[in-house]
Amino acid sequence: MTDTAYDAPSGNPTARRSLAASAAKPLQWLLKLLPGIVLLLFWQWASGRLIKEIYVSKPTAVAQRLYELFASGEIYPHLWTTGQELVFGYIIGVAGGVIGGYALGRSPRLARIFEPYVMAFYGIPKIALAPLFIIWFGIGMGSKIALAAIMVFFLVFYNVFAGVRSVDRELVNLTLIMGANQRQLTSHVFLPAAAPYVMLGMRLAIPYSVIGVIVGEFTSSAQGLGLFIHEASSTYDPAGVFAGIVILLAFVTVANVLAGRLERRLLRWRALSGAGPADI
Amino acid sequence: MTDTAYDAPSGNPTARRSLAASAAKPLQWLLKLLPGIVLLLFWQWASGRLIKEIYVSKPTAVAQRLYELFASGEIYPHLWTTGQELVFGYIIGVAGGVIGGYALGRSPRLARIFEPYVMAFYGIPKIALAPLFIIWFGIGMGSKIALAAIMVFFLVFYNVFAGVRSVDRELVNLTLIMGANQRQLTSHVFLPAAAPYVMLGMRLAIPYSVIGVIVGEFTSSAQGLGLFIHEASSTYDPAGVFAGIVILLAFVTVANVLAGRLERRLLRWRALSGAGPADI
Amino acid sequence: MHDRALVFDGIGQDFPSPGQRNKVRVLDGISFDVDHGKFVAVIGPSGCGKSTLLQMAAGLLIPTRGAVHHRGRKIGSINTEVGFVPQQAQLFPWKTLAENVELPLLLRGVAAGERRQRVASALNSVGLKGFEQHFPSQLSGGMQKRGSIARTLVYRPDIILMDEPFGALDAQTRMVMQSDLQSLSMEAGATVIFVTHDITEAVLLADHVVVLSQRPSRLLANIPIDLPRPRNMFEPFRNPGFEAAYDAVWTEFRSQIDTGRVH
Amino acid sequence: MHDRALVFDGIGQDFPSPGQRNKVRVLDGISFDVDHGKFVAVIGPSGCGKSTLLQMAAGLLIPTRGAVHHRGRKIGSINTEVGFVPQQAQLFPWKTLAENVELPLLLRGVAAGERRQRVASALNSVGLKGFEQHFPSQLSGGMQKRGSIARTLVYRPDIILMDEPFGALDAQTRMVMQSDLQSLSMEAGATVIFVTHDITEAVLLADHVVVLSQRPSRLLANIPIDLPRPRNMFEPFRNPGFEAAYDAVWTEFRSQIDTGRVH
Amino acid sequence: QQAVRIGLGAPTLSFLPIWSARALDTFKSQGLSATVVALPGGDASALAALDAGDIELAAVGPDATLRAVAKGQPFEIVYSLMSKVTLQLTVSKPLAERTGVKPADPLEKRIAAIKGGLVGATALAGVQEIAARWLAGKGGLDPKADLKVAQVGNPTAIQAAMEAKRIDAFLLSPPEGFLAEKAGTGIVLISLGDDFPLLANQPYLVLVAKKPISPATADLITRTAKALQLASATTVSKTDETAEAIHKQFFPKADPQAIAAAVKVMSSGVAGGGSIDVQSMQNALTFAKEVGTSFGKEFDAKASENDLWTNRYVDAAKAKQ
Ligand SMILES: Nc1ncnc2c1ncn2[C@@H]1O[C@H](COP(=O)(O)OP(=O)(O)OP(=O)(O)O)[C@@H](O)[C@H]1O
Ligand SMILES: Nc1ncnc2c1ncn2[C@@H]1O[C@H](COP(=O)(O)OP(=O)(O)OP(=O)(O)O)[C@@H](O)[C@H]1O
Ligand SMILES: [Mg+2]
Ligand SMILES: [Mg+2]
Repeated sequence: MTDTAYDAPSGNPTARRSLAASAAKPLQWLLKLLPGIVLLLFWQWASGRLIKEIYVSKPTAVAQRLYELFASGEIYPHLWTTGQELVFGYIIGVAGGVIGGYALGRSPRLARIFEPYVMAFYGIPKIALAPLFIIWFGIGMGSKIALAAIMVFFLVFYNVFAGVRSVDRELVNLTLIMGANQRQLTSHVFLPAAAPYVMLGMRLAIPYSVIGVIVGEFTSSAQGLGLFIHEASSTYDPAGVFAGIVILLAFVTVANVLAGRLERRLLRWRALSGAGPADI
Repeated sequence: MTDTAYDAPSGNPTARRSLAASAAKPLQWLLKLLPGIVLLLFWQWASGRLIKEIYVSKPTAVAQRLYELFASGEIYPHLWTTGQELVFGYIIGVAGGVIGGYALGRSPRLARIFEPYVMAFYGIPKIALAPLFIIWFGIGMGSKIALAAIMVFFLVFYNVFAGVRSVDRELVNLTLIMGANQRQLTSHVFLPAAAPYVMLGMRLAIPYSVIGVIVGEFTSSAQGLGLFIHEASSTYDPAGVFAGIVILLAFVTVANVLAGRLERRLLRWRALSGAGPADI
Repeated sequence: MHDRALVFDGIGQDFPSPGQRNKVRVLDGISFDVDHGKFVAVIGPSGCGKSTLLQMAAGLLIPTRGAVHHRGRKIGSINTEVGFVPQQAQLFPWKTLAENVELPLLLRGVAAGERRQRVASALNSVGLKGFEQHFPSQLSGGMQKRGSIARTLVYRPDIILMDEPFGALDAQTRMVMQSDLQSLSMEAGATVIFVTHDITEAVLLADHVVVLSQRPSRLLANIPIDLPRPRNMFEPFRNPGFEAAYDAVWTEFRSQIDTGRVH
Repeated sequence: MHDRALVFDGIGQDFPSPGQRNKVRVLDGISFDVDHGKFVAVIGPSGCGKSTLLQMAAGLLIPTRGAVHHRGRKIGSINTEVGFVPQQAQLFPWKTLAENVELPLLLRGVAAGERRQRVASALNSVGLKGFEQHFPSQLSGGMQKRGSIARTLVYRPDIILMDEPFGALDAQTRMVMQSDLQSLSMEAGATVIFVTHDITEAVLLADHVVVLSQRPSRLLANIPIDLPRPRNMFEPFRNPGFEAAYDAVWTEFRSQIDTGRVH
Repeated sequence: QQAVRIGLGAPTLSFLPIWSARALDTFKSQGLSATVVALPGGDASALAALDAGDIELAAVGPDATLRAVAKGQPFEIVYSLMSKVTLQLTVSKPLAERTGVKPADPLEKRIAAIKGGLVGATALAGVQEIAARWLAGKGGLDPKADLKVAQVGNPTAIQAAMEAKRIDAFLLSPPEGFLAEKAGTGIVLISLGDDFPLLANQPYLVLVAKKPISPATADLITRTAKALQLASATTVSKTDETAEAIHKQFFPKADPQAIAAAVKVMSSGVAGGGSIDVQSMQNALTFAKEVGTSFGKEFDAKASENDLWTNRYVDAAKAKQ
């Protein structure tokens, strides 16, 4: 989401870009990393001073623990389990959300009936339903995938729903006049027009798929990063807790970068409109 | 979200509306309630047949329990606590999200630097940090408000961010030429133009504020609906669990209806464009 | 009845008027026919309901009163047998110009090779060669409008509805495109209804000129133009009988000036 | 130098051309001055860069080469001393017509009472009385454009940039509005640059007509029009000397026809 | 009336003295009003709340306390809520049928039945898993290889998992075993505290306070201890009445028989009135060692008296009228 809409080719794009290419690139990277570095330094300093190390560990200890985990190979089975759960949960949730959101977005009648139920359903705290999940999906990967998929579904569903409803009616009509059938209308008009919303939903869903899986693993599991973090937390191993969290962050960040790439490609057309300085 | 965009005044609005007013209104309500009624009946039937009552209770028992809870007044302190947490968490989260999302949306430079951190921060499973939350925010309302506000913040932040970035650059420029200062630009162009996204974020945030509060109360609390549900679940009272859930659903549904009203008012202008039958 | 492509039968349209109780009456009992292969120009003051009328012919709007018939069938839903060039260009912003023009062919399942060739020739004929890869936001207003025209002409619909197609074009470009349109309709026998503000254009291109009045608009006149074809688009006054025809339309149109300064 | 409101000094603009290595050169070394209180019309073929030129004057685009000066200062950021009527009406879809027209007054802190009255008179003068509560999507194309004009004229900027303001209007409405614009500029001494495709309109309204060539466009001519004011907008050919002026512009403009069928 | 806030890791019946003290209202006689704060986040959360000063006493397991103390946290065990391990091994019906094991079989045979099985626990690395593996070791099985343990969530979830045949066994305190038997999904095979002397005398659940303990807090703790002792005494002498009171006030929707049975089984664990002795502490440490728990520091039962654990308040309470 970082450089789509507002990097419009303003006044002097050539000059700007060549400048950026030579000196500004590493500088930009530095700027991007700066807050992270400051945060790490602050953490290192504050740990043991502002707050006990037992609660927040400290970066050096976390790095050390991470090294141990990977060197000993202890973490790989957890990574593998959680990774699978994340990927499946995310894909199922996105697919369901796109289909559901699209269907209700296209049909106001269905929407009027079902939308309140979807919303209400999401108000249910899933942790209160842990026994049901276990009965239905077991204590293996199934229940985590289900939980992550549900979290993802909701966000994608609502974004697609809103996106489809925001599509310009006149373009739709024009396409119908040109002879489009429903399938063609979907692929040529509704999906591209709703793409900004769909992408937003998919991005919002990334951290929530992680949360879903981790909550699931906290409740029941035999393997996975959530379990690893939970164990570390109950055995007073703060470095382990934060090592686990760092790995999750890496997951999220990589997924976010990938989604950003996809978004920039799909929404290329938006980056071109307009010109001139409107940013603060 | 139910009847904004696509109830465009098509062909014969008068005829339609008068028809709707006479016979269709109660019919519509019936249609809306139908899935709920079917669900309840199925639940009642399935309980004890497909799945033990101890896991899912049954509607009649839940209704009975609800009556008890309100009649005895037992539930009011819980309601009051959770209600306050929800309201504060929601308001703080929305305010923070709007401000943050607006700032980063307006400034691509800041966005490029900070957006990845916001995303990464959200990948952190908050439950893994329960002890930290307790140390920082205590076991009272503070920690639940914080948790709910964080959940809400994220959703609102990203939606506002995307909304601001989707604003038509040409309209912005035009307003600047007319002599708008930044404040005026915000209130006359950016906020109304981003309103569909802002409303979407606010709606998505409703169930998540509930989830945040309940997760918080599940972690630590002396009072609140989450605690009530948790206690009911550990004192072998499934009807109590579902009674608590029903109350939460009522919260969500009422908030959703209110948000829907607000949305319909703010986005009235969108309902007017286009005409004709494009719905499936 | 057979040779009538479109019949407007006493159509009327009321729109809700915000802030007021009663509705705005836009069209009021307008009837006229459009024969097969004929060219009908619609002129009338701004806001009188010309676009509304075209929308009815395309099935985008069901008239409050009366009906539009297409080949004898009443139009009750979207009419996929017409081509529609809207007043605003309405290109798809997420498609490049070439993809925009290609879309109707794609929707009709035309083979890729033929598609490419037809798109190229359509873009060429509206003077947009070299801009295939541009997105609509990278085109000028007139270029967008030309793209929109190419998108409709490329699939050669029987009936073409055009809403001020040449309004945003300079005199030169406009003449060339008028001439092209005339050849197209003569060769392919296409029926064309087009809205314009330019009386010269209306007289030059049309077989009939429909003149609408101020809102609530009624049909002021339906004037046949009997100039021989092909007509010279580049020097209008060279066409024999042009001036008489022009004056006939202008007289009708002008009659509105009495109604008020600007309606 | 004092009486020069705007100076275009050798401006040039290159746009990136998708799918190709080299850029599209749109404007190529164009220089001309606009004196205070004068009326300059810009004509040129579709896509030659007229809108681009206006955007530069408004500070929305910084030229690749050359510069635009406003009262001797080089324009480097958004120019808030001009009024801009864009080619597409660009009304705010979330505001009613009245709120749209009121906005610039609101931004300038004009008192509520005066605001109401000025909005009413601006809407009246473009013939939109009675549509105050309509949202832009409920207005016809020409009405939107008129709303856009009203929104600019209502705050009486010193310099007015208009991009094809009357292109979407019928002959009657257009004449009335042309006449209004002439009075406004004569009374208030406003400087106006306007883009048009209509040579008659250019000659009727302007003190100077700037003629641009095909892309990459150069300045073909900057023709002074010395017809006495006020001019009769309703019967152009009644103005003494009109025909000669028209022919001068037309000859220049026409010279492009050799460059290709449609550029 | 003075308020005392007690944090509870999980509102299960194993914290019997707290339930009975509240049910019999013995806090009031000590001039106290007790607030129980639920901290389902687990012992770590409860201890964090104690550290933050949000509660005066945390009711947790001793290992969490020992781990925290090893990390330098200033905690002290001031009361033993349950002085024996109350866990019961419950196996699923299908497992029992498959192996043909019965509660009357010799211990070895009973333990051998769970070989290769999947045990459900509310938390991994918690006391349930540790006990399960220890038990396997005692029965001559390989504690690591012959047993799989999965985290399943709260007791209701574990019951659900057993019913859905997702797990073969669980180790939970009463009344879970009783409930499983009643539901016909499982059989109670071993009661750890009864079958192993080592487990019959050791602090299993304790009250922890944060040092330094001010005189005012000391008084508060003493009075709390007194209230708990009074309730415990009544629990032992009038088990059925106590169970009924607990049921009525806190578990009204539960099966009364289950509560009665659970209270009966666990009442022997509260007989000591909260006191800890060197032997019982040593038992706890031995148990920990046997199951391979490393606290990160060696504790000595005797030397750590009045540092890690103390009988000061229990004794003071006993002396009090
Ligand atoms: N959705 C709507 N709600 C209310 N009024 C509408 C709506 N759509 C159109 N109108 C009104 O209908 C009238 C005619 O509109 P239409 O677009 O047909 O005009 P037009 O003849 O095409 O004008 P122009 O030449 O300016 O394009 C206008 O007065 C407009 O205000
Ligand atoms: N963002 C952009 N990227 C690439 N090319 C652009 C961009 N904006 C404008 N152009 C090109 O600049 C040229 C001039 O555009 P401009 O809008 O100034 O034309 P114009 O003279 O106003 O034409 P018209 O009369 O059709 O409105 C066009 O060829 C267009 O393709
Ligand atoms: Mg129109
Ligand atoms: Mg232009």
